[in-house]
Amino acid sequence: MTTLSMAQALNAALRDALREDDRVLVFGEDVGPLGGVFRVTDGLTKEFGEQRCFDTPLAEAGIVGLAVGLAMGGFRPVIEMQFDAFAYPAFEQIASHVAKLRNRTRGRLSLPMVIRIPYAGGIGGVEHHCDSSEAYYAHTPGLKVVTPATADDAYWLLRDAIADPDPVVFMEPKRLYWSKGETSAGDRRAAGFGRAAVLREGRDATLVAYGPTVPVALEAAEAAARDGRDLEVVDLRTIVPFDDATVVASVRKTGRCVVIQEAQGFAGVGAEIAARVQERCFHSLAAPVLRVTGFDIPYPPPILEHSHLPDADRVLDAVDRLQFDDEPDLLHLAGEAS
Amino acid sequence: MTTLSMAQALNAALRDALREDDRVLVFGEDVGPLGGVFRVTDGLTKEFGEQRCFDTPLAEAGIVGLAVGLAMGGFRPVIEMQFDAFAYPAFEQIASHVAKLRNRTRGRLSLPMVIRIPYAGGIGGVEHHCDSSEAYYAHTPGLKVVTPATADDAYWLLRDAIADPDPVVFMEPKRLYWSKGETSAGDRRAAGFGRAAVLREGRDATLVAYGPTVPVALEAAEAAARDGRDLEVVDLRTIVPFDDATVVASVRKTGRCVVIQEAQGFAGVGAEIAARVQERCFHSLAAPVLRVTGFDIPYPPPILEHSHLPDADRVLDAVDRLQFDDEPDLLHLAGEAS
Amino acid sequence: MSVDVLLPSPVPVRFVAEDGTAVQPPTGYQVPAEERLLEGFRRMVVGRRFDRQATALTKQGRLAVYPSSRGQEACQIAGVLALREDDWLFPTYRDSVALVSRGLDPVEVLTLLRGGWHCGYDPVATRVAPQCTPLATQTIHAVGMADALRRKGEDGVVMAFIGDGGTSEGDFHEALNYAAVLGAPVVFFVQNNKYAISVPLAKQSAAPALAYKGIGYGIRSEQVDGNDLVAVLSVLDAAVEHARTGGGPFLVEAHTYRMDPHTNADDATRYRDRQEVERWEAADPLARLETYLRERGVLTADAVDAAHEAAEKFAAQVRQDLNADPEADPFELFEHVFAEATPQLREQRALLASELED
Amino acid sequence: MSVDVLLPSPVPVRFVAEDGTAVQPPTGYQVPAEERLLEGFRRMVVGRRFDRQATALTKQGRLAVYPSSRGQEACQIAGVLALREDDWLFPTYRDSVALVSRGLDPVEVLTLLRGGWHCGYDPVATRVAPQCTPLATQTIHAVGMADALRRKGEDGVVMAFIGDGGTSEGDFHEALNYAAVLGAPVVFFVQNNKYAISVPLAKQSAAPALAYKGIGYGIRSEQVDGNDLVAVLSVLDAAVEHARTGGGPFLVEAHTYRMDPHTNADDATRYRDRQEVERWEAADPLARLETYLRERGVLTADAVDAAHEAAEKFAAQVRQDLNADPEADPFELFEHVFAEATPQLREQRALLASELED
Ligand SMILES: Cc1ncc(C[n+]2csc(CCOP(=O)(O)OP(=O)(O)O)c2C)c(N)n1
Ligand SMILES: Cc1ncc(C[n+]2csc(CCOP(=O)(O)OP(=O)(O)O)c2C)c(N)n1
Ligand SMILES: [Mg+2]
Ligand SMILES: [Mg+2]
Repeated sequence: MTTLSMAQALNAALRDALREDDRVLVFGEDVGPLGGVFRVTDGLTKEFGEQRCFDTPLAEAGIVGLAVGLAMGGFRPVIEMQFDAFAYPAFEQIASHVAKLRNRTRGRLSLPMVIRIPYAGGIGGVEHHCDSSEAYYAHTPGLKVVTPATADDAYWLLRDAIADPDPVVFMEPKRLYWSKGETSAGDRRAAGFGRAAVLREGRDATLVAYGPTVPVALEAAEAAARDGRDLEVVDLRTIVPFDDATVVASVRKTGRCVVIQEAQGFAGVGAEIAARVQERCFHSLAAPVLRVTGFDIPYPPPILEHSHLPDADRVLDAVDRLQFDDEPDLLHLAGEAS
Repeated sequence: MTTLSMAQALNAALRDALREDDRVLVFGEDVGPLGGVFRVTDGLTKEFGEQRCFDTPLAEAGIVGLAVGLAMGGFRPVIEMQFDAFAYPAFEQIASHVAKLRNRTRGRLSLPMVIRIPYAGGIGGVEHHCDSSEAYYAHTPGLKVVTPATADDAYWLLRDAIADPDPVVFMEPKRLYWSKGETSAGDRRAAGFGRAAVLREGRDATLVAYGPTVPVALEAAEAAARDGRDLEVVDLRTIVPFDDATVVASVRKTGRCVVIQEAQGFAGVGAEIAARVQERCFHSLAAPVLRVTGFDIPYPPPILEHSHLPDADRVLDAVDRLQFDDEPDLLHLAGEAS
Repeated sequence: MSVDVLLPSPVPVRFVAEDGTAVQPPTGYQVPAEERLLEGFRRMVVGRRFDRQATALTKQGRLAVYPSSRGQEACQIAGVLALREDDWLFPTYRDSVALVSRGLDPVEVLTLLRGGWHCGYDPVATRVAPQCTPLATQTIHAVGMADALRRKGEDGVVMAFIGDGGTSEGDFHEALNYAAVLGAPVVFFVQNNKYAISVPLAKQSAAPALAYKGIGYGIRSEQVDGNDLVAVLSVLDAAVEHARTGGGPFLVEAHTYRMDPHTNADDATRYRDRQEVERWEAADPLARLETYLRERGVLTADAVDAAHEAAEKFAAQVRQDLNADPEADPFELFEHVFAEATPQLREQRALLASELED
Repeated sequence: MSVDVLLPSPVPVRFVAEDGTAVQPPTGYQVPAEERLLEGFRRMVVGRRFDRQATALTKQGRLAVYPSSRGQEACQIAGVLALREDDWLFPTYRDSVALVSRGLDPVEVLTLLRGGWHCGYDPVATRVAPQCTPLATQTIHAVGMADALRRKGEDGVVMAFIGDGGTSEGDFHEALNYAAVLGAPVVFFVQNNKYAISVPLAKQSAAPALAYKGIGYGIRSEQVDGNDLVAVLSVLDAAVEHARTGGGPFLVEAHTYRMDPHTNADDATRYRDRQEVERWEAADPLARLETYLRERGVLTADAVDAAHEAAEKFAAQVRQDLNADPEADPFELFEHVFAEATPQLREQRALLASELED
């Protein structure tokens, strides 16, 4: 066990993968000598040479398309999109090829590749640098979508992603890059893709979160505990495949659920979670599944991002509305706002 | 009142808009002399000349970006993406510029433009020609997302879209292009954006549908009526803005709800509807809100599309699971499938 | 690199005039061996017959859609003849004739177009990527594959087919640039058939010729008369050789013409007149090659007959093989999304199973 | 169009050598009027001072981030001088100096970079599009705006700024092609400062020069010494005139150098060495112009002093104006999504209101 920041854990995962498998290639914009704008690829070109970790010309469809061709040719590309919104130029390549190549070829071609995307906000970034774009990928059949919330998960989920026979969109919550945690690199861990983690057990309600909102959920649970409310916190870890079993077991136990996501709410992953939970736990639910999300607005300028981002207070407000007191209060949702 | 196919109604809407407002421009791939691959722009170049309706070079980001510049310069572009999946190359332009320009400029620039996208399947189209891509746009703040299910709505919603001060993604269900209906063109109709339509009243359960699944919902409701079950059918018409009032009123009345969408289910618009309905109608619901959707697979080849597409039988199966009989049957959802 | 060496010939390279007589080609290009030209002729005959058969099958409802390449046979066949078996080919939807000529099973080639499971052939076994519909996207994959071959120490070359319209897409630009920067052994082969569905070249590009795009990436380029098999093959031979021997990518533009509508579903009378099409009949690549080879005494009347006979047999076989409906197991829907189906896909499979039981 | 006329000069156009002496420019280019060169000098002095001030403000936490254009002043200022007030400019994040030089309020220009509301100025009033971060995307908007001007019968021109890295994006390709096919009055101005963050030009492109991209679209193009204001202005004058008089688009590549790191947050020592930067110090555009103008007796020592004084005043004002924190009303979050907020946005506004009441 060593203590690493999430960025360092990711770096270690790339390093170990490059070392263990010659077919692994790392490329993208500024991932070479610079080591990436977040230093996730720091030192890799130096250690493995320009053939294994290299800078590409500045074109995201090009990066993804090159990876498709290399994967068809037997390599395992791990590519970086520099920021969330800068993966959009590659959207056609991702949606029409990365997600579909196995399917189009009736399984004859598999596409083991990882698209790393630093995403979401909370770091004072200017426009186009803070999008939460996970729902676009999660809605696209053929993509696995993964997002770690701890350094240890960052390491292992990235290793699993690289080892996976299918394409993985690996979403890295930017604001957690510098948060440190114990990492078991080397010492193989159990949970792989499709397994959520119960980070905190509780009886009164379940908070479901992923990526950047996991620490928010934990903070809310701490605060609630001080008020005598016992919240369970589930970290999805992988959005696709989705771990129904863990989420359903938790909500059936607690009878209440708040889903927390940083992205704008409409038709986001949180909507899916809420829909699934009420489908599967209807008779256990004492209150509607509530969602705490970013607003349905373009990501705001830095001076206003704190008003946009779901924080522990907003989560606790939602928990308060879970009708613990037999006084339904859906007014703010159901009525026309002034 | 005249009887038109949906394609003809759209053509009439474009023609009337071009006639009434010099700022309206129509362009895209093959929309000129050919009249579009679905003939929606038939005859427009002939009537209005190459300056008003024209073919562009083959590049979708180019089409959208050109429209952005023209709209900034005072025009009202109505552009066509030839097929759903061929709008993906323009995704960055749509998500980072079309959706955000008003916001980025603090309201100083508005972007009145319409992106027409023939979408969804059911017409035996080969791969990449049948995607249901509405959720990508609906999840993107700053875009209005509209999808007609009748010829009359096609006419009026397109007129409204062109008149709207904000960008509208106008999704045209391909398989309804040839379905005919009475059209009140000229004779101004009431309901505009953000108003769903109750196409059929019923007491026992609400079917919520939009675009290509509206006829499926109506067919299911007919069939159910023969079995003595009285279903209400709500056609969203606009996905964004969403008409909570109509949907909520219906479900509070019926106490049961099935959402029907053709797109793959995960994190789709149907998830949003289910999440909203249970948030707002929790105490009226006698059963979970169920979803009937396409499977979470890339759009299948024509020979298999009938197995993928939600049909009236699949809808009726879901209605049957709405626990009318006090015997909850969530097994197929909750358990591990074999 | 010197600028001049990157520019294409100012007029398309040509070895054979429209009337079949030989003309002086630019220096630096060789006449391909007679045996290859004869082989090219035979394949063009079969290719055209196959194409006609496929169009006929759409009328009988046996194919959902077919984009004909009639008139483009010199390009389709030369592209295949220029490649070795271990080279890769990245085709578009319009390149079925090339695929059939490469030896792929016609039924497998036509699987996509008859509504069967997307790509019907095995891309790895055939070294042919799936026929690509989203325009220009395959050109970047071709670069990646070329880079993969180079990395593995193979001396294979990748040829990416693309149409004139496709060159307007951003992906084509990115592919050219990546290929040049990586020095990847890839040949970009533009079949400029003058139309992108209904959009004529003049609305597609204002370039003196599409081949002039090469220099902006530092890529050598050439333009060639695409209805002259001798010239196309000669130029592609040079391009492939350039790529194979470490010279990096090469861009070839072949000037040709789509004689038929975009697909059987298209109505070409809406956007071009009969006279234009007739003008191009005179430039027919097959008649031209036949005259050329016969006048040089290389091709006999018997050999021509034999070629047509072979073509008829081929077409008859295709007709017969496509007589059966494509089969399809609905549960296969869930098989190829991931290597292993997710729990959600297993549930959805179970739902479909319950429906099918009813 | 003849091919030769589309090709750029084989070496960058230059009027003034690095040591400030005049050299013979290629035929066809005029030395701009002295008054404009003097104006250019004054603006470069102010621009550089502003740039230095902005970088300093990042250290004081007054700006979140600042991408310096030190070393690129000849490009930034010539770009602005070549335009009329009613022309449009489509800048990138690196072009703050150009915007300030065009007369925009520095506080408004820096709004984005200090974390305030995205674009701080009024694009319509200033005829300057929002500074664009997603690379190359603005070049297509510029084409649309140019087409809009043409349609309205105005004789305005649009200038789109872009970096060397940005030229690799597909959107740049599509913009060039659309401009050429539409004959739109737009000048594409590439500031080739040799780096895209850490990626040097050699990894970005294998072209003999980026200006060679023009011919592939049928666009006239030129390359110019980007650290020679006289040359940049002369070439841009010609390009703007070409576009304004109906000649269609024009592509100009200016060879320059980014003296500072990509932004204050970047560590340039990771990817380039001090010697390289020092070599470029010798090519400094401001010193060069000063020598040139002084040796020709156009610029006096007093005028130089006056320019620096004006620059200090300007910088002091910027410093002062940025002393206050940007203001922000959280409810504005919901104002600019649509012209009229949807019911959902009104609900979300109410939720925020209830939170702020707590
Ligand atoms: C990205 C994309 N946009 C649009 C289409 C629709 N489409 C199919 S073929 C075609 C024309 C292509 O023309 P060209 O590249 O010249 O090839 P050709 O069909 O002439 O062989 C178009 C617009 C597509 N397949 N992909
Ligand atoms: C589409 C897109 N991809 C990536 C980025 C991240 N990024 C910002 S600036 C930059 C380098 C740009 O280089 P260049 O075009 O040469 O302009 P310069 O910064 O040198 O002025 C990169 C990669 C971006 N802003 N947009
Ligand atoms: Mg073509
Ligand atoms: Mg640069």
